[in-house]
Amino acid sequence: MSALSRTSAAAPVAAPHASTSGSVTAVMATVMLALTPATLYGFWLYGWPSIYLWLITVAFAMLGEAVCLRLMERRAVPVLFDGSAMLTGWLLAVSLPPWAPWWIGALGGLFATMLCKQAFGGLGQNLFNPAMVARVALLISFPVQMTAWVAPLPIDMAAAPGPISGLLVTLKGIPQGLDAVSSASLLGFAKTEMSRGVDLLQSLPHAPSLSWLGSRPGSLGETASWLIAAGGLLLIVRRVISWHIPVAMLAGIAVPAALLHLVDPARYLDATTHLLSGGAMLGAFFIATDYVTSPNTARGQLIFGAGCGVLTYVIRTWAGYPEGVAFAVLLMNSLTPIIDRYVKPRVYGRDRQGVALDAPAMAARPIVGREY
Amino acid sequence: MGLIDRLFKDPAWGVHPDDHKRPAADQPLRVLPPPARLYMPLQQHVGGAARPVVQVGEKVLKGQLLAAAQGNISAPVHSPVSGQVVAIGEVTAPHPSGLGFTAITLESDFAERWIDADAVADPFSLAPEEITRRTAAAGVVGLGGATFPSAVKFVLGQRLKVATLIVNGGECEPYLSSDDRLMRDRASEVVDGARIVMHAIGATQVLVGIENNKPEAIAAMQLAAAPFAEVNICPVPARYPMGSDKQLIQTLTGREVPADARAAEVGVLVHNVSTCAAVHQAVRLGRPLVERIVTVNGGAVREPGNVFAPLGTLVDELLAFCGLHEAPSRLILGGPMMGSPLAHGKIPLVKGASGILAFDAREATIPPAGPCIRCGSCTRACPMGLLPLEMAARIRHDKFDEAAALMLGDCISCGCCAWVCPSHIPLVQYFSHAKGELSARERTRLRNDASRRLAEARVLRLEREAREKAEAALRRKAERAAAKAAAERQETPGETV
Amino acid sequence: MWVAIGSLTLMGLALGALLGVAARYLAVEENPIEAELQSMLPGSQCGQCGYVGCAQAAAALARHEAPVTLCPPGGRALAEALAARLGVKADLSQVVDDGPKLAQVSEDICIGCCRCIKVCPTDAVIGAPKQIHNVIRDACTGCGACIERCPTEAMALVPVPVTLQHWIWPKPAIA
Amino acid sequence: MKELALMMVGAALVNNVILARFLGLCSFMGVTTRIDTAAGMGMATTFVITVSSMADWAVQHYLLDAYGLGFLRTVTFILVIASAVQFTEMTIRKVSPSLFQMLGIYLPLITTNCAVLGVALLLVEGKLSFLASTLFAFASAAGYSLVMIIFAGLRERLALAQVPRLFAGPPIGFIVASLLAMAFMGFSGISTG
Repeated sequence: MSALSRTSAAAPVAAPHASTSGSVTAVMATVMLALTPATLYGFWLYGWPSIYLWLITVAFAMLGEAVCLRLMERRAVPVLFDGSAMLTGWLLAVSLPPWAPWWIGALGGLFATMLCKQAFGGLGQNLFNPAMVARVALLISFPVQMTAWVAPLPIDMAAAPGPISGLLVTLKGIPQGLDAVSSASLLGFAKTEMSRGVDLLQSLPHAPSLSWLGSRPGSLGETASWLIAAGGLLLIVRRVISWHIPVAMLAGIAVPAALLHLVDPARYLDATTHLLSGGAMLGAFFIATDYVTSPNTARGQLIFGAGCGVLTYVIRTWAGYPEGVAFAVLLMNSLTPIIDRYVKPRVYGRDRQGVALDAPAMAARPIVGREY
Repeated sequence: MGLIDRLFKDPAWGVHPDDHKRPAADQPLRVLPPPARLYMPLQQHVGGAARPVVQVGEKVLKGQLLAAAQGNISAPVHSPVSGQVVAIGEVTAPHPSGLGFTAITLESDFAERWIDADAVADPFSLAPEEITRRTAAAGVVGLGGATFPSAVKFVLGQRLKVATLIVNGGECEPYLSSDDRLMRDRASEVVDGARIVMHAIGATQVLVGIENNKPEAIAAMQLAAAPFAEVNICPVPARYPMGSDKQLIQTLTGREVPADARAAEVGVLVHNVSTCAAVHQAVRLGRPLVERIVTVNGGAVREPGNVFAPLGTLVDELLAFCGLHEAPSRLILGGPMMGSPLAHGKIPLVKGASGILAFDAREATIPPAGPCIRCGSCTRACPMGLLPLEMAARIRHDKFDEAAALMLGDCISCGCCAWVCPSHIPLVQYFSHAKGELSARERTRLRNDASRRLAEARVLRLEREAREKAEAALRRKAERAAAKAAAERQETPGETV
Repeated sequence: MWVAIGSLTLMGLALGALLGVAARYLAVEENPIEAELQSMLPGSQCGQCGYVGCAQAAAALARHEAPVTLCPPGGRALAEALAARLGVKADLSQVVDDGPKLAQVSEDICIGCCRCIKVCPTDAVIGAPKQIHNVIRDACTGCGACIERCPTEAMALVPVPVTLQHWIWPKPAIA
Repeated sequence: MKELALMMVGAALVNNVILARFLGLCSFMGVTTRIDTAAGMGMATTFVITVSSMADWAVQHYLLDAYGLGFLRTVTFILVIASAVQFTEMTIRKVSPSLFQMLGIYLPLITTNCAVLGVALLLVEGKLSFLASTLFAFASAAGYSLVMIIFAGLRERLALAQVPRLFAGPPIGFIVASLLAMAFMGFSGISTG
């Protein structure tokens, strides 16, 4: 009998002896699922070049991860397929101009996983969001390619490049004279016009239009605000992310935008424009909510999200770059350790400062049980 | 249990694991026939180990005192069978370390002859001190798992004038149903025991918290408590760790136990339902605590259910009684969330053992630990409001003081964080390790203080000895001089006269 | 030329005077860290660090002349605490800390010479001439001073046995 | 007023002493292992920069410019800075011995912290008024402190990460610094708008 019930006498296994069915891979898969509609819409909107760019970016992100794991003499397969490298590549791809040349995606993918993730020790150790670091690095290094937005040219239209010519666009660059290339997104347009001294009241009627549907020039997967928001809601419902960061970030953009627009509509764009432009939606639901680089208490997340929003607005409005989400996220990433240090949840039996509660005062409280 | 409840009424902390309580909970209680040999450990409680009062070879009756309490916080141990003491030696303790502890080995004569019971017809006519004395003498300890001597808590409750007795029928651990079974089958004993405890501590009301996933137990308890207005049955949400004292107090009373205080200091005292039943047995029937209901459950068990077994029974005997499909891949004493892993089955059943789980290979498989992705699930799950991920990251680098600054000491080791972790990091083990290291350091510090005092005392002693030696030398010198002078005087007696 | 020399001299003098005044008001008498360090050390004056006593060791630590790993009885925990207090990085890999130890008398070898009693810094050895000595476990610091003095090698350091109360969960293997 | 505010934002964030001008890297890498130490260093340096730039302005205007002693600028400035540092050191040693211990050699080395002399020389180049130069110096120092604290926070977290051996220590520190500098590039253009 005792032989029957003998278990391994090696190191004891600590409680709990049960575990959730969730896993890191499941989390990553859910995020990718939520990202899929907006990405597919982007593919449809910008045609074959965007599909190739997405494939290249994801492939190089995973390649970078695999190379690093090989260099560190670790087994690549389980880590490579936990989905994190693919998600990083994916998030980078959807924030790139859809017709960007292949080397933009390749460089960005490698940069994101090699320098911003594996150099720090891999998943969970990085301090900055790898996709956003790569995007900023590309934006700073290759401003021309990174702001060459194309007007939507749905894949089923005759003028859209087919599978072969689309591949050529990605590999060789946008051919001269293709009228799909449009100069700027709305934020860039407004900024350029402002710097030429034309105020918004005059320039806006000529500006590229904005809509929830997302048929506008912009990054691969950033334009379809409603699809991104739907994906974000899925993540919130599935409890992959909490509502704090998205809500705080969108409010952080919308509130100052609304106030300043009220003060001077000729100089400041309105809140809706800001929310629907650039990467605001994608940033709020998918980028800023990255677990690793955001605080992990509810209050900390509110501060973090609001900071992302306000910085986005500040950079968009006053700084040199037309789009500020990536910079704002990186800046708030850098503040995350400090937020985490000073914003902590209240511990049971203690006040927020960590001082034990007063026993006599607690004993004097009337007993209020809730009916369940 | 709709969405509204989930959003607004249920507590924000905790987790909701699959409870696996049924079908074991629904099986009728079975009684284990006394095994041939039993091993009664001397330390089945928090505090000092009991001191044996029987000799090897001595015949004992069921319920006879085997070892007496030793020290202020301790509990006696009684014989679970009638028979003979055959040895006093070491057996493996139900502890993850697999280390041994002292136990009295008994051979059963299968006669089940009880000692003469000192029954009390009306315990409410007794003085509270008398109830406390009888409870202490019966060896009753907290049967929920804490195994703190109950009588000591009674005294505390009397002294602090606790008004509310909370009876913990939470039993939030998955797989376990011994309290559930007890409340279904012996609800009147539980209620009577609770009223005796209430009398002993001078409380005015009893709140019985029962998780709402045990409707049969709630119904049985409501029926048993109907005649007594002061006993209130309070269903609480089924949420792990509702059975933890602090969380149950918070849910039932809205009070929190301050970090540096005991529950009694905020006017409540918590006792487990099994403890109440044991108090009923001890006071009303005069029977010491020698048997308990234990859940035998898990995938490897053929007939999972609850067994009424004498303490000191080997785990192997219990498993054999319930049958096994396969060799268990893991044996656990207690529930899956907080129970101790057992190295083998030759370990005796102790007072605090509410369940024996024999997991099959599938249940025992926990995916390998991955890196922390800082998802914060553990922070949201922690019923104490701690930051498990931050503490574990520091402990991983042996920064125990930094972990302590994050209130590691407030951790109740409930296991919510490790359960919910998508990377399956053994967070609780990190915390247990760090708590052990910290207390070892504290012991070292106390030791160092003690040795510093000893060293100072030695220096003083050496100084004193040197001084005394010098004084003695002086004295001897003086004596010698005096003697010499006297001798001289004797030589010339004429001068003195 | 003269203006340059003069102005520089004047500036130097003025600033020097200012600092001189400040130095009087902001004088620090002693290194307050020394007392704190001394309270952290075991205080058994066993002398294994090479200094006469713990006070001297603390002084050397405060002057950064001694490594934080100097105290064998304090072990790794003390070295870490000292390193944190002094704000220095310590190479703790050299610290051999294989748990607390106690002196034990081997009763069939002890000849009752009393030499160990004389050297024990905490008076942890009891006994009388020609009687077998014994070690009071609670008082022994495991410093090993008695080991060297014993003429018959009856003294040995043995690890403190692990008990249920003192057992520590092992640290999880790092994935 | 608006110009002053913009100039301060520019000095603190856009042309940050550490991340854009690459001054003071010694202390930036040296004392940022803990937030407390970094904050202490930031305060000490802020004090030194602000006080010495005020004194330096006076020296520049009433001594060097007045008597045509421009060639003495570095010497006199260093004299002023060294005195300020000495004073700070004495104060910290008195007030907070533990901070004094933690800052160690980096405290007297504020004297040779190029951020201090750098800011003073920038002020001379900028030909600012006394108020503007004081505010500029203070804003620069505040930017320095901000980056020191942020970087210390990041390094505290980095200390808990399992950085590959190849990158552990200063290499990953410099990578983080470069990424931080990249993030701060987002502010570029603010002070000119």
